[in-house]
Amino acid sequence: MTSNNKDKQTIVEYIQNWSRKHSLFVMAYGTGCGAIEIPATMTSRYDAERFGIRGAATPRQADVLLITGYLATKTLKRVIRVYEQMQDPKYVIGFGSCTINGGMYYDSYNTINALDRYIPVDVYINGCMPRPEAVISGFVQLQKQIAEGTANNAAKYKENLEWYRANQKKIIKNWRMPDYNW
Amino acid sequence: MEKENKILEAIKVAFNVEGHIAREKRVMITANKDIVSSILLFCKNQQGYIHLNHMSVVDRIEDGKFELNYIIWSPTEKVTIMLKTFIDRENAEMENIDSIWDQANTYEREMREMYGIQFPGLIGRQDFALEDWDEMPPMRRDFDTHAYAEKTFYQRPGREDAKDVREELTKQSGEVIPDFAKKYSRE
Amino acid sequence: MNSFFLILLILFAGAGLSFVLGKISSIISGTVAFLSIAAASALFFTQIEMGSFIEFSLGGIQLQWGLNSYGYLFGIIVLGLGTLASLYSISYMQNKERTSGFYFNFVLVIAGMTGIIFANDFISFFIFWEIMTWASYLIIIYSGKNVKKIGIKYMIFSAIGAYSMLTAIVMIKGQYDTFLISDAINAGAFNFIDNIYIPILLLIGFGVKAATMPLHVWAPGAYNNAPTSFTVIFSGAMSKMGVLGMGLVLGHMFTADRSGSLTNFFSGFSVIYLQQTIGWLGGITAVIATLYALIQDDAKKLLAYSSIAQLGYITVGLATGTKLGVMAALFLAVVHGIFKGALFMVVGAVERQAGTTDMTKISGLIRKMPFTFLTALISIIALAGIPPLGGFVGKWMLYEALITESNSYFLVIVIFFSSTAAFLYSYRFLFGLFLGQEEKETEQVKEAPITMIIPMLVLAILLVITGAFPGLIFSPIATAMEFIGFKDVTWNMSVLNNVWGNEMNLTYLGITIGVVFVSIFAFITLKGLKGTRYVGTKDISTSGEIPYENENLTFQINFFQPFVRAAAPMYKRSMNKIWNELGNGLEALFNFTRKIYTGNGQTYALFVVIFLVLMLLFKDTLFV
Amino acid sequence: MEDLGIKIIGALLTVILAFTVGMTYGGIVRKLTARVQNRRGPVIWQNFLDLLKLQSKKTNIAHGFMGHMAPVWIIISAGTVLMFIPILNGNLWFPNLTFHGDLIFLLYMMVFGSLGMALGAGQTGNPNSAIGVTRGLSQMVGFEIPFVLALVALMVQYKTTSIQDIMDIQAQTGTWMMFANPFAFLAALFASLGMFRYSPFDIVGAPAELASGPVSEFGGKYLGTMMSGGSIFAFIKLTLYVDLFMGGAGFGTGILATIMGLGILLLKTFSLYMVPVFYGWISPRYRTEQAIRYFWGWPTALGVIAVIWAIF
Repeated sequence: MTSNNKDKQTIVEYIQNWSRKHSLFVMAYGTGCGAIEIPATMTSRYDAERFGIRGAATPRQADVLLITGYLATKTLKRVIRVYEQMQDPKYVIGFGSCTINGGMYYDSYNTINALDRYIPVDVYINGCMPRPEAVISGFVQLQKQIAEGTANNAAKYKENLEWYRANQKKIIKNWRMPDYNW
Repeated sequence: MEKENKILEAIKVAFNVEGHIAREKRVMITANKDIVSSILLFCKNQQGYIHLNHMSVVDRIEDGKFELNYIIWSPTEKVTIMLKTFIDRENAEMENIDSIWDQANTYEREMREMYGIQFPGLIGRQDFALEDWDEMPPMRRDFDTHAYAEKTFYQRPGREDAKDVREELTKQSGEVIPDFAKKYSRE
Repeated sequence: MNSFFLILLILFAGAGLSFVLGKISSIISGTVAFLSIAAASALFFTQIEMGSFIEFSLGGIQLQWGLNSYGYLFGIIVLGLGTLASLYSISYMQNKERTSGFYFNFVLVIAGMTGIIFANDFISFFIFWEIMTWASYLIIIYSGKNVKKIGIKYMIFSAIGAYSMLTAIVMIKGQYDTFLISDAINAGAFNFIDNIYIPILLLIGFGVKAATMPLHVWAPGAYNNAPTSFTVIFSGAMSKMGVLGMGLVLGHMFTADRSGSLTNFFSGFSVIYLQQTIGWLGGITAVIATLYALIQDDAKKLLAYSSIAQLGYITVGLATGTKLGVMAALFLAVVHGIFKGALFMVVGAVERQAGTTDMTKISGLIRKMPFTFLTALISIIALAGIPPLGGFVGKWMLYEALITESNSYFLVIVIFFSSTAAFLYSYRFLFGLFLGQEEKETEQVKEAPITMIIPMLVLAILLVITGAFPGLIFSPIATAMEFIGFKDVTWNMSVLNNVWGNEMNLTYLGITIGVVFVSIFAFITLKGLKGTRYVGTKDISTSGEIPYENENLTFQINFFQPFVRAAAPMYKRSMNKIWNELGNGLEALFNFTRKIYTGNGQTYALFVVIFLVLMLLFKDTLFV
Repeated sequence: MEDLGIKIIGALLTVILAFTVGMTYGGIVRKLTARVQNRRGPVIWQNFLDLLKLQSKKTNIAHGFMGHMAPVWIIISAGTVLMFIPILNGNLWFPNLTFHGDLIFLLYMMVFGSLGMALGAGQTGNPNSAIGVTRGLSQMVGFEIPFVLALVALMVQYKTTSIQDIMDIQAQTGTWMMFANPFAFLAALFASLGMFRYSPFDIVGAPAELASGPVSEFGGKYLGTMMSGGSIFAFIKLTLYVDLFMGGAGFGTGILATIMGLGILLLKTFSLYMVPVFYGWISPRYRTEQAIRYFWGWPTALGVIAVIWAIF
């Protein structure tokens, strides 16, 4: 429903996107070492809450899935599950080099290399580790996308579910997941 | 070195195995795989070495062997015994000792998963740290992890130049790299 | 034939017939039992005039049966609940063994209770009381389990009650030369000034059935051990027989005219003491039973303890001796009969369909047994005293009576503590059986048969009605209270008042709740209707982990551990232990007594001499 | 009919007021907390943004009928209690149903929402929810005791169970109840710490430990509606305290009087709200049994003293 074109937004959509932009509940999935940057981002020094960014404890409440660092294949299964449990509209931020191209674990037998093959990523933050400033700039980037109505990767996931599933199943051999039907 | 000698002699007399004192409080023994559990039982029940510190495995691919190490310790003597044994790499199999020490179960499950060593009678889930792994056990040295990663995971372009740049750097700085360090080159 | 005889004849004949026919089929036997009780209650509600009585003599003793407004109130509970419970029993007992004996005793208990309601003299009262007790004893040990532990405990306490009652009856006969209850009352038998022992002995006798502390120890086991369809009667109606007796005694005691008495001041004072004692006993019963209810893992046991707690509230209400308090107690008695009956029926349905009542073993039955859950939900809301259902009306009146009329301010706190802690076990009950994750073992469970659903839903609907229009029950209660000595009892259909002039208007409350409910429910449902998806209980956010089919994550063990830890000192003392110690002490006493009988003739002669000397010494004080 | 019209408009005004004030107070507390932690903090209307976002979520998950109903219970409880609480004394627009209910009723009605929500949380099947609920209910048994003692003390002292009467008495005598029976006020104040569930009594929804406890399976419209209900409840509790202990607010029906009355009400409620918030800033978290013992200690003793004070 969210249109790609900024001009085409109705007034209701504009207000909705405005509220979404200013209220981001983050599910910080501490998959890797990047999780250590999150406390710094949230607390007094960098204070992400002034952008309306706030932690959420469960995927049901969260808007943003933040993948902090490398993803082992075993963890990937859980991440996919968490992503599918989140409610639309939802966004993913890949955090650190490991989510982009595997980083220093590019040749490891159990660490995936490119996150966007498995779940759609809205914003990548590069660096190893990205500093809190970089994290916040990533969030601001995401806010821009939301306001423009272009952060609709969740819809993309739904449309191209077969492609994503094929990639996921290539890694997760014993596929035992509930259906994703929306 | 009295204590060390005592335990070494005791084991030598009982089992006719080789061994030496590596340094203070450390006794190294090499034994045939068949008598490993007997030695462990002997040490535990009669010599007071009641604590299993660690079990580890080394892949001696050049010799076609796995080297298994059992490290046990006595709280009264404060002496560590390292018991070493070699088993064949092909169809590797070793006696299960989790009836002697319960915690051996964890180590053995890890070895089974990572090196493919079978322990007959070992109870526990097949999965230890990995999930749904059906390739060669990944810690064996003949498992090519890079090739596996390239085959399994999507490689993002831009990785081709990931080469050892230290030679270039030494040319510029004049720094000398020792021989042993050169082995770490990715080539 | 007179309808009193007819009703009892139908019931006794029904008992006998269901026993005989029980050899053929349990369903026929159950149907006969149901029909006889239904016929009896139809006669009771249509044929008997209020205030009518018959007199006849049996073996030289003048007996009188009749129906007064007070008995009528309890008749509503007994026969109304009895009819529903017997209908419920047909399906519940379907596949059990030895059902003929069960139905025989079941109808006999109903007959006994009907007789108690009819009895206008102490002799028939006592006889019917014993019929009820013995028949219920046989049902308690029906399952054959725990006979020694629970059956004997029940029997001992019933015997204590019966003996003290019998003693009181003999004393009444001795002092007033009458067996008629009304004569004894008019003569002032319950006055407490002239007779301290008669009321207290009677209260002990009734207190056993009403499970008041310290006479309650038999109750949890007995409630739990009886087949659930009988526990409905046991907890819902039979315990109310104790309330009936206590109300009779206490009501007349507190309303007695003491103006002519010389010892007016002191007697009034001692009545207040008795009142406070009984009130506090009721309050402590409520607290302790609640504390034990919330650590139970078995739903039926939980309800058994909860019944004792609720009876504690009723005792407190009766002990206030004020109009509002006694009205609250009688209202609670009726409502407790309804909701506890419904809850035990729920437990029985679960037991029949899922095979167990252990809350650690079953969970997530809501989708399989929706009607049962609905009944449980409504009854639990009433039990917890949450507006706008019947339970709230009773609780409100009880509190207001304690605060405004009886000046028992700290008793209010005790009661409030108990009823707040009751939320814990209320939630535990609903959660344990119906909510939580669905188990693989209970996949095949289906809704209970319709003969079990109908009685449950009838009771649930009654709860909703009593919440909106408590006046429907107030009207029989008001006449009943006039019978036990209160004058000018006023009531409104759906407005509650206290003596300070504050009101609680249930009509406005109902309208407000209705309006808010409809609007919010419509909003929640219509909002994003397409995007709302119902998922199973395995689809939960457990950090991305997917539970296996046979993996059940429901939290059931040590449910209220933090609370139990905080309240640990209150769990240390148990009445059971005290009674055991008493038993051991008595045994030691008997052992000591045996030493007197030495077997030596000389010693016995010495005893006789000592006795005579003592008699001579104290002859002036003993034989005045 | 005109009377009914005024009543309906008044009721709607009350709901809007309660909602706005509750949400804004929540935002102010977030801002203040941030400032205390040397942060900039979110904007004051952040809670409205959150609510708008939650309500504009496109998909929602429900685990069954009770889960679907959970927010409904909360709003029923909040809305009904709101109707029975006097907002402004003697104001034509805010009397609602004040004269038709009393304190005992309010005590029970306030529990309705928590129990309904607990049932909804139970049906989700998430063990964290159930654990959170048991903690919440246990803690409730803790703080209700001093609270009820305080209320009983007030009722006994002035021989009424109606809030309106207690407000009138304070207006007549000119003495606030917090001075007429200081012990009752203190006991109630301690109980309010538990009621608002700020630290140290926030173990119910411990985010890191229980994944936000009872609400861990609720998102989107469900969470949003719960949030609104919670905000209304915050306002209800504060107004109840102000009515009972701080003389209430209100001067009459005129426009100026209404505005002044509302101003006074906001001032009083806000200063009262700061008590649990301030206490929370300087306190670590209690375990459940510690929290219960806390309430059964000095607060209960103060309550007992209050009742004795009231009797004599």
